[in-house]
Amino acid sequence: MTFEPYSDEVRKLFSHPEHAGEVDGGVESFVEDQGVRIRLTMAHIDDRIEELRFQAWGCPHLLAACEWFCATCETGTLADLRHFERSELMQTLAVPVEKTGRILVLEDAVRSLGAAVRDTST
Amino acid sequence: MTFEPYSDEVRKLFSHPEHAGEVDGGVESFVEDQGVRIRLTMAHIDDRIEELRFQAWGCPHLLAACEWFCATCETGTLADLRHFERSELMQTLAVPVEKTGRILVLEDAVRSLGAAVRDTST
Amino acid sequence: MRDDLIYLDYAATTPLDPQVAELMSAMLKNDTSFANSSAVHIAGRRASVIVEQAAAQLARLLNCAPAELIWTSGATESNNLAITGAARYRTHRGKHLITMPTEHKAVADVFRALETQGFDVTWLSPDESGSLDLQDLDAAFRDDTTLVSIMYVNNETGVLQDIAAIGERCRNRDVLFHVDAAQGVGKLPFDLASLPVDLASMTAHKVYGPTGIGALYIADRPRCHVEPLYYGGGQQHGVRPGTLPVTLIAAFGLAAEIATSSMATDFEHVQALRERLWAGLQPIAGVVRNGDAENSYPGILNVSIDDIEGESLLLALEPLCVATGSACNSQNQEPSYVLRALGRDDALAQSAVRVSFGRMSTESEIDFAVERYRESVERLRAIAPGRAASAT
Amino acid sequence: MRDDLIYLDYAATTPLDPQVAELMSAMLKNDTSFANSSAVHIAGRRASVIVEQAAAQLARLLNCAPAELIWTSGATESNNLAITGAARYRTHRGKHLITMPTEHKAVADVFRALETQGFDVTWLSPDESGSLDLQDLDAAFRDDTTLVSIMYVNNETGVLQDIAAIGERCRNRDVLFHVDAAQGVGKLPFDLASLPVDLASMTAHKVYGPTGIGALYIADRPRCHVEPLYYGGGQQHGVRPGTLPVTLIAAFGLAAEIATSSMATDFEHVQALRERLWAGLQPIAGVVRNGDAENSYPGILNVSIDDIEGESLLLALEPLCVATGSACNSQNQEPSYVLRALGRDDALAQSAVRVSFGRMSTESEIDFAVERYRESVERLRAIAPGRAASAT
Ligand SMILES: Cc1ncc(COP(=O)(O)O)c(C=O)c1O
Ligand SMILES: Cc1ncc(COP(=O)(O)O)c(C=O)c1O
Repeated sequence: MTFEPYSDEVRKLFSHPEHAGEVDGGVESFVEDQGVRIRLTMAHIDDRIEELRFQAWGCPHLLAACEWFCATCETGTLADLRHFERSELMQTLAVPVEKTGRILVLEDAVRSLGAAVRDTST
Repeated sequence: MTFEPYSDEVRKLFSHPEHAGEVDGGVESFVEDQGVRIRLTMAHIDDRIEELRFQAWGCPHLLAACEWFCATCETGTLADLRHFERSELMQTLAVPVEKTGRILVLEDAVRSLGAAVRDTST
Repeated sequence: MRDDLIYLDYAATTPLDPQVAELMSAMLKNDTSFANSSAVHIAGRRASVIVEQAAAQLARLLNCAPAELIWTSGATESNNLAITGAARYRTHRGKHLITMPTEHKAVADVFRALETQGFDVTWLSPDESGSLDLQDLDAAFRDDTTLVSIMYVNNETGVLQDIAAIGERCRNRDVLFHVDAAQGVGKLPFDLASLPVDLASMTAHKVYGPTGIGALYIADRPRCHVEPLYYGGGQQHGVRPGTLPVTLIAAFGLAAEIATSSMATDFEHVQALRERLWAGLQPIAGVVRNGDAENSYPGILNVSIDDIEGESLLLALEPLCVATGSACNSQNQEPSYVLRALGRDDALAQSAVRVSFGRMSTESEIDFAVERYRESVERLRAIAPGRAASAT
Repeated sequence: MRDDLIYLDYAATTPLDPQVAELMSAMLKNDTSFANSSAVHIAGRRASVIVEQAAAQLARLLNCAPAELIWTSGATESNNLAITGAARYRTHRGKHLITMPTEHKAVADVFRALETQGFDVTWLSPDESGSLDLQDLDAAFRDDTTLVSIMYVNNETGVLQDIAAIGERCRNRDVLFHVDAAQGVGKLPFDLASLPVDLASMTAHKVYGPTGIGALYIADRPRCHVEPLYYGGGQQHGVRPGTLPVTLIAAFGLAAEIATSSMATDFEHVQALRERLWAGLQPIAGVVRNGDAENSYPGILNVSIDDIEGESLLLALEPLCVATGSACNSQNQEPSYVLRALGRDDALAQSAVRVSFGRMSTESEIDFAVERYRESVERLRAIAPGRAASAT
């Protein structure tokens, strides 16, 4: 009967998406699927991620997930992009299972960002 | 939906049945029908009713009706017994129609009392 | 109690517990608890938390899971939802149902309606004490039996049925067991974790909560299904839709919580009152007690009396508020079928008075009742003509 | 309002009128008004007088006879009782029914259930403004048509249907006409003495009364019959049994009385608020108004916006309490079928927000809503990537 659709974490990230925006001239990925859109842009120096930003159109869980991803991986390494997995994110943000599809779009966008790095660096 | 089963008149007569009892050595009638019992006793001098009493077993409407009858006809004449009609009583006491059967038992008792007078006086 | 009447009709409906009244008053003045508990916005979510808390409170009283409870408008609706809903859901397995004629009308009339819809109902009569004979039950089961409905506490006499034994027999045969527990919940132990019960009906206004809110327990293990009685916005998994009455639900929850902690004290209290009442009435000539003295809930005492007309007795008893027949339908003056089933003749059934009391009842109210009953009987007997009176 | 939220979801459920809250509080603390209104004793009779007064109050609002009103638990139950009850009662005459897909689920889902029970339902789609085309209705009637159900005020858009014209067409063909008037009663004139309506559903919590109490109008002239949804102690002529919730009924009665006298003022008030709201929202790029501006109840404004995700918009709008989709079932995130029927595409239907307000709403709440809506749209647009963004 009860219905509390958003965890505190989701609310916080949704209200203060500090990584919303774009990195001018960075590598980027864009995915549109499942009725949502995500654009990621990144500046990196060698293996180290310097700046990570997102733009997204979708439900609060998706927006919070994008923010969480950027906040978590910024200052990390490119390997973090490859190792990115939705399970920790879904648990931390308490994303309901029926929204897994949208979170998979984020996974796609992250992979696609990793691929973009390889494309630009080769 | 509303349900006020007893008129004020019925309540008053039921609570203070001043004519409940019997007249020692008077003429009497007894009727048992419709699941109720009524006994009327009366003292009269010629045509004038001197004392009229009832005993009854039945619902509040019946008891009140008996009291009303006695109070009304006492100090009247024997002709009043013949002319007794339930309609005035039922209206004054607001007796619901579904109780007509029981009031008819009172009518019978009254008639039977009239007959008893004729029997004793002839 | 307002001093112009003495309320002794707790089996019909109980006064509100003062704490429940206070909670409701506070909620009525609070600006947000009124909201629609299925709305996603803040007010809606607050309301949904209140509903969940209430479900937890009621679940604690019954020792079941909150998710096993469906809110309804009262025990009448719960009974109908349980019986019609389960019978219809199970028609592929059979259309034979078992109940008793001494059930409340909100059960008996449902079965009567189902009889007109192609269901076959076996009506098991009680023994003289009002109890179901378990051997009768054993003999009644058929291969196509799908549901048994037997009440916990009888509303007219307080007589108890052996829910555990009946339930076990149903379980063994994979037959669903519904219990109308309206008169028992919150007053006597009713532990759904251990009782083999699939469906149980209850209503807040019999346990010091408000009228207009009830619940239906639908067991999850083994999982029981019912067809809805009606359709709408999908609330409560569509089993019973409609905007939830949050204030009423919170009140029921609190009433359940209070009952959980005060059940033992309440029980002792009504037991003492019933002894006092019976001690006062028993000496009156011709008084008969209806229902088993031992195997019954002590908040109800039902007495008949020889040769006193019931309706006049009731009016003479004013300002006592007591019931004749089935108090839930006192406008109907036909002699109680429950008392007839106990072997009372028309006259005794018709003079039956049910005195019922509870948490707020006092010794002086009971004493007043005794006094008033004696006087009334005396007065009516004085007015009555003897049966042997000579006719003209 | 508690200042941590702004409640603008009056179409889902209204706050209690303070006078109604006060009456209820007083009754909750009064020792006798709780009683069973069908009990013959003093307390019961007092309760029955309260019930009768409330029926008279509601009857005055509707200009009908008190005896034409049946108390239910809400409009969901009333709709089911009316539609299923009348359809079943009339099966000897036919099994064809007519309604619209834009009805509330508590109507549409009833018809869907009836479709599985051998009834044939014609679903008439509205025109772009949301109205029923009367020629479509004329064309839909068949010899075996027994019932038409069309709502008065749409709960999502506020759009009105022409009840008088629809009813006249039904009367001419001896077809029953049911109106789900839940959103209209007490807010707009609804005069049952002059409207050719046979059955009308309403619920107290949409008109500043409590949740958990509703009513069904069943016309007496010409006399209309319904089969009960469920069975029990014979209360309300057996049409809808169960112990009557006296306090709730009294509250509904008072809410109706207040509505009778304040309807005109309330109307002007919400009309001014809607104008103010629309004046504030209209300048936002991409805003679309859902539902006819003229032919609608002004306590509801439903707006969609280009390229904003609905769920995020709703969360961004907090602490505004407004609704998306059908607020009665907001947990369901599917795009509103009502807006789809008005020709809105998925994206516009999905971003629809229903702002609804009433007697207690203030200009400053509306201004807050406008401000918040602007900011939210701006913020979400700023975060969104352009559609034309180049993929890697
Ligand atoms: C045993 C029993 N079942 C069901 C009911 C019906 O409850 P409600 O009137 O709350 O629907 C009652 C009392 O009215 C009852 O005593
Ligand atoms: C038009 C309409 N009909 C019926 C209902 C159902 O009313 P209730 O939830 O009181 O049963 C609602 C609101 O919920 C409504 O807006």
